[in-house]
Amino acid sequence: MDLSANIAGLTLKNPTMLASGVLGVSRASLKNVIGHGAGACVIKSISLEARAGHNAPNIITFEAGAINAVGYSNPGVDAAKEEFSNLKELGSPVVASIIGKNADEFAEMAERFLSDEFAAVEAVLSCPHTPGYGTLAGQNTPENTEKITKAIRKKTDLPVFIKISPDSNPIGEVARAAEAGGADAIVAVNTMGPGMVVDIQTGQPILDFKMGGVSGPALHPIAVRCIYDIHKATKLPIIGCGGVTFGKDAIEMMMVGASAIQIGTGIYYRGIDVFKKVTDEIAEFMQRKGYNKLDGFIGLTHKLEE
Amino acid sequence: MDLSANIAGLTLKNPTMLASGVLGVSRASLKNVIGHGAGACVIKSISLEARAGHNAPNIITFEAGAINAVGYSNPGVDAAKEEFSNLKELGSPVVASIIGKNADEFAEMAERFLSDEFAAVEAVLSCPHTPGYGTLAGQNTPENTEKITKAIRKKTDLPVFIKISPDSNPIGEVARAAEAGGADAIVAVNTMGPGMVVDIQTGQPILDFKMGGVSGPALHPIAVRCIYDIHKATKLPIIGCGGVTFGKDAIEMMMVGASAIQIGTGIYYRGIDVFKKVTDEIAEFMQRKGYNKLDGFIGLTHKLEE
Amino acid sequence: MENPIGKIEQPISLPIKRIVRETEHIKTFFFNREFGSKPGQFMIMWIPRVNEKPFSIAYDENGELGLSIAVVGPFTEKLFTFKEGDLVGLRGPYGSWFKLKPEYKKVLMVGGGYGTAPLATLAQQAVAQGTVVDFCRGAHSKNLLLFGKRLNEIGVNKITATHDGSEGTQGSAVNLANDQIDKEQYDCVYICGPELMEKKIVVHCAEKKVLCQVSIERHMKCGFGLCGQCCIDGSGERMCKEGPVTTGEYALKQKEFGAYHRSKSGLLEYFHDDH
Amino acid sequence: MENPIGKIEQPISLPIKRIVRETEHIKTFFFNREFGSKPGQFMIMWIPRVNEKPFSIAYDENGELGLSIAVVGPFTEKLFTFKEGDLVGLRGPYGSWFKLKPEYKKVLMVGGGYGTAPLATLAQQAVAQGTVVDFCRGAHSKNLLLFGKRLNEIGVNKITATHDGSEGTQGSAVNLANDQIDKEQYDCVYICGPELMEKKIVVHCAEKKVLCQVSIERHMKCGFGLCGQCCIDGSGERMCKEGPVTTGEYALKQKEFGAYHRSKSGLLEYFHDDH
Ligand SMILES: Cc1cc2nc3c(=O)[nH]c(=O)nc-3n(C[C@H](O)[C@H](O)[C@H](O)COP(=O)(O)OP(=O)(O)OC[C@H]3O[C@@H](n4cnc5c(N)ncnc54)[C@H](O)[C@@H]3O)c2cc1C
Ligand SMILES: Cc1cc2nc3c(=O)[nH]c(=O)nc-3n(C[C@H](O)[C@H](O)[C@H](O)COP(=O)(O)OP(=O)(O)OC[C@H]3O[C@@H](n4cnc5c(N)ncnc54)[C@H](O)[C@@H]3O)c2cc1C
Ligand SMILES: Cc1cc2nc3c(=O)[nH]c(=O)nc-3n(C[C@H](O)[C@H](O)[C@H](O)COP(=O)(O)O)c2cc1C
Ligand SMILES: Cc1cc2nc3c(=O)[nH]c(=O)nc-3n(C[C@H](O)[C@H](O)[C@H](O)COP(=O)(O)O)c2cc1C
Ligand code: FES
Ligand code: FES
Repeated sequence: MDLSANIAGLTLKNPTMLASGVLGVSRASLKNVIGHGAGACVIKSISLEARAGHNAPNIITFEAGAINAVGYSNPGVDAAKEEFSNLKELGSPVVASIIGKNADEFAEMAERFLSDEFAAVEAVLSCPHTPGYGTLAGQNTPENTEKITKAIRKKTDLPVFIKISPDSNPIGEVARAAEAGGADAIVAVNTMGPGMVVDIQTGQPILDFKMGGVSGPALHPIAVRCIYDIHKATKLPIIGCGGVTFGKDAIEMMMVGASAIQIGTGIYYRGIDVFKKVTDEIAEFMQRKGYNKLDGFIGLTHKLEE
Repeated sequence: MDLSANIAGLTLKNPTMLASGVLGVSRASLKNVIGHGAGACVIKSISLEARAGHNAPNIITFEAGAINAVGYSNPGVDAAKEEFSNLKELGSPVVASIIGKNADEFAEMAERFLSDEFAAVEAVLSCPHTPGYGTLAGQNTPENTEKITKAIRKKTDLPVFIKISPDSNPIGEVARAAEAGGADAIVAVNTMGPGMVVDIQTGQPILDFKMGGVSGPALHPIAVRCIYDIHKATKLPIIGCGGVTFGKDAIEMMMVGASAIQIGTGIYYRGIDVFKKVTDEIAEFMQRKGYNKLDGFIGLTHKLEE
Repeated sequence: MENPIGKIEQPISLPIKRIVRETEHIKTFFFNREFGSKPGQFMIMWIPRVNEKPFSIAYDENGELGLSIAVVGPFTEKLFTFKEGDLVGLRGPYGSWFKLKPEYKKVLMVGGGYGTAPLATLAQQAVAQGTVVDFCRGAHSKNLLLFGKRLNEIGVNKITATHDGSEGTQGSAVNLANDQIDKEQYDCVYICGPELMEKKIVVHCAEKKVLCQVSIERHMKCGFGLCGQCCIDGSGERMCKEGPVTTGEYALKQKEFGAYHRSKSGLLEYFHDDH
Repeated sequence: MENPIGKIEQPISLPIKRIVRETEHIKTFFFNREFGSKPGQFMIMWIPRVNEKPFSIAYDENGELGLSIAVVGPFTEKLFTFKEGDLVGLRGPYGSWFKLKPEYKKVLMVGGGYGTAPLATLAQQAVAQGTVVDFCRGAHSKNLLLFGKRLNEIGVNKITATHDGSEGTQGSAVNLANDQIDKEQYDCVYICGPELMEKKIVVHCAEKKVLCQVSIERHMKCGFGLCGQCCIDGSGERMCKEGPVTTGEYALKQKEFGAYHRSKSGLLEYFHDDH
């Protein structure tokens, strides 16, 4: 059985990827995640300057998922460039993740940070809880999406992935704007919301930033619908992200059009070997259904409509 | 201990209300819900003509909540007017819920349907899964919100509640538009998304409409943040709605500014007496903390910021 | 606090294992799975891009679920084109069930059409605990009678009425059942069939002060107790949760029992006596 | 498939029950609740609108949790203004713990600063199972030594070093501990304190082929195993999950152990020998 996934020229030994911002803060942590079965890794998002991020609590979990407001803590482009070296030795492709306050910053990030250490670059236009970035800076509109994508496209030959917000509306237009800007794939989706949890003993919002992006099971059906809509709107390959905990969640995303999937919060629920577990569950499903490769069911939901 | 809630002139014996579209299809079902402790009820939304709604599956539940695409099935204004009579006998206030394709239809609904049987009217501008209505018809923009609110305001003396979408962005502006249009309260929020769940055995989306609005625990932290934002933006009273399952969920909403709360999906998790259970849990909390009335903690989160 | 969150109810796609034609209009569909249901409960069956509909459980034993289904409209017509191996979605069991007490010596069951199915399982349990079961069935003619062989195997006393006299007494099941109630001493009467038939027997039981239980079918959109479409005028209770099986006493207090039900949109539809 | 979803981790707001001043810079905060932790595990404490920080568990018995906390910066300064009855949020326990085997005859524990706290609980368990415990503490002077009374009650052999000689041997705990390791036969050495101290003892144990366990503190933002801030160069493993307590053998394989750690932003900060 062939479990390999293809996205925009990348070949992954299996379709599970580490989502940005979860664990991937250092080369060593990527190696550890790859050792637990990840077909590829996205590093934690990097900005020009070092950022301490929001104070803690940065993450809480609730009945239906997790809420985080890490606030893009990262050591800045220069330290990160040192940190993320010799990545080819790690055994699975590593994707850079970059953020910027505007198209120029994204371009500068691409220029200063990217090298062929990385298999691709993911540009994040969609964080719902960091002032100056993502949806709080309006980066999720079709216009800004196209503009930022173009700016990055000019500065790199790596495949460019645009990571979009589930709160983009209509999401198909945002995906088409990325396509128009020269993107090679869409990552759908970032966290949604933001959401807020209040400690009723004190009346205080628990996250220090008060609100944060919602991930995990709560996000999953919305991510599936986003992928479904994006697949209708563009021909770009899609990397699904949002609430993948079990193999079935990954399979759903592939059926509505994803070529590969990312996992973040799933690590909380199933451990760091969630990559291996999800891959095994996909393999079991394929065995039972008689599929030899992922293409057998990628996009199936759309084919059934024809 | 005084558990009574006040919103826009209505007095409720407790702050729990039945959310629209759940159970409230007939006078008898309202009576049953009130018998299980609801401080008030909102009827299922009514349109001019009878609507059969979408085919089933209309509702599914998933790890983190429920997803529905009922499609506003209702018997139409004339049959509904007959159905919902002698409501004053029911022991708790009953709120009408109306939908329309545009401001004129909302006005016509208000004119033909409303009477002093009802304690208030809730106008729904926010369904994410019924073509021609709600967010699919753009009713959740500030402009349309103000226009529709004004149209209804002209036709009725009842308090007007505007029910808005968690996907409104920025939600404070939508609330302010409702205020400008003459609304007496905001109901925050309707379902989010839409979301989609696919049956991996067949590749088919389970809901017949394929996608539907997400409610329950998944929605709760987003609803809390929406209430928090609306409270900052307007002085209108707020009725919280979205994922109230336990007393703590209701208390959170009140701390960020809600004067009362609605429950829909909570009935699935805790039974039809969820109204009594949640009220009891609020009372327990007040006892422990020494609050005599809801006002002791309504808006507390904002007060702590001063 | 208990933590009820996390419950997931979605149809499970299962292949049809076996199809048995029972009568001209009724087939029983079997699946390779047991659901641990009680007689009178129902499943909800999904055919993707068609609809999702409730059906009483006819068999739930030996690793198999069986649903006896009459073809009446778009959903059931589609289902009747399905072959063994085709997938349908199933969720359940839902609702209340027929209650049988160990001390019952003799009971009457009255089944009309596919209503015979859940009663057959109930009869099986009754016979197993030593209760004598008179089982009354009615149909237009012999070839439309359901579960003859199954009921023989269970060991009930079959009492049959056909309109054309091709088997048993000529006439209606209602008259036959009510005669039985007059003649015999029943600890309980169980009724499942067309609502007007049910009502006449329930009324008769009430007059004769005989306990009875009845299944009340209402339009169901969810089975979760949320949509409210199955709420009955009177108590306002949900026939997918507090029903479908109720006591006769309860049924008679419901103003719409035997009078009308609600359509998909909620409009009232009155029952017509076409017997 | 197991269903792990639905796990909720949020701080629980609890009033401070009692505050005990241990030394000039260290107070122990007690709460009316037991958490069922193991020695070496930690809690995360939340002060609303200030921050959330990890602290080892000093006491978790008789219905009480106790955390011994040194004042070093904004969070701990704020906490030191708190009185009995003030609310703080707590979640945990998190992380790995010190492992004690029933067959251990004699062990050495080496605590520096608040690192003495988790080892005291471990010592209690060791003594209870009949293991002899030599407990080595070091500080600048007598009045900065932690848990003298507690350790006496537990019944360990206290071995003390102070830089000014005001109690025990004059000098550092490192030298004292390493001398003990040379002199005595220990089944295991447990070390918890400043990382450079830890490293020197772990290296000595390795040279002498004595088993040891050590607690490695890294910047922690979540304790859930998600943020990655606590991942250590070498294995890349998470010190909030696979750590903080590891074997000495493991620690020595981690390139950053005793060399550097990562700040809140992820920038490297090197340890400086200021002893
Ligand atoms: C608790 C319960 C148990 C049932 N058990 C059986 C059974 O064992 N065997 C069987 O053949 N049928 C059973 N039914 C009826 C079955 O649900 C309908 O025959 C079926 O839904 C018809 O669908 P259709 O599209 O083929 O026909 P349609 O043309 O859609 O409907 C025909 C008639 O079926 C009824 N019906 C339609 N949709 C529903 C619905 N969603 N819920 C309830 N009734 C509906 C209405 O009375 C309608 O007039 C049961 C119904 C209920 C509520
Ligand atoms: C597993 C573990 C157990 C600990 N046990 C104890 C204990 O029992 N008693 C005690 O007094 N302290 C303990 N600490 C250290 C404690 O977390 C810090 O002293 C505290 O976070 C300081 O916060 P501050 O705002 O007062 O000072 P800051 O000025 O913010 O920090 C002072 C120093 O504390 C450390 N620190 C700060 N934030 C963190 C963080 N989020 N995670 C880890 N280290 C941090 C850094 O080395 C920093 O230089 C432990 C740390 C870890 C990781
Ligand atoms: C703790 C945490 C930190 C995150 N940080 C980032 C980030 O730096 N950059 C980014 O693009 N996404 C970030 N995300 C979003 C995830 O990459 C992912 O899009 C989201 O969590 C949904 O996937 P999941 O449900 O599998 O977690 C973060 C998520 C979490 C939970
Ligand atoms: C089955 C179902 C039907 C609904 N129908 C309506 C409706 O007709 N009108 C409306 O305003 N909201 C409708 N809603 C939305 C609810 O009123 C409520 O806003 C939402 O479910 C969030 O609350 P909850 O999490 O407590 O369910 C419906 C929700 C559900 C689950
Ligand atoms: S079928 Fe929906 S409440 Fe009964
Ligand atoms: S503290 Fe976040 S992963 Fe360890």
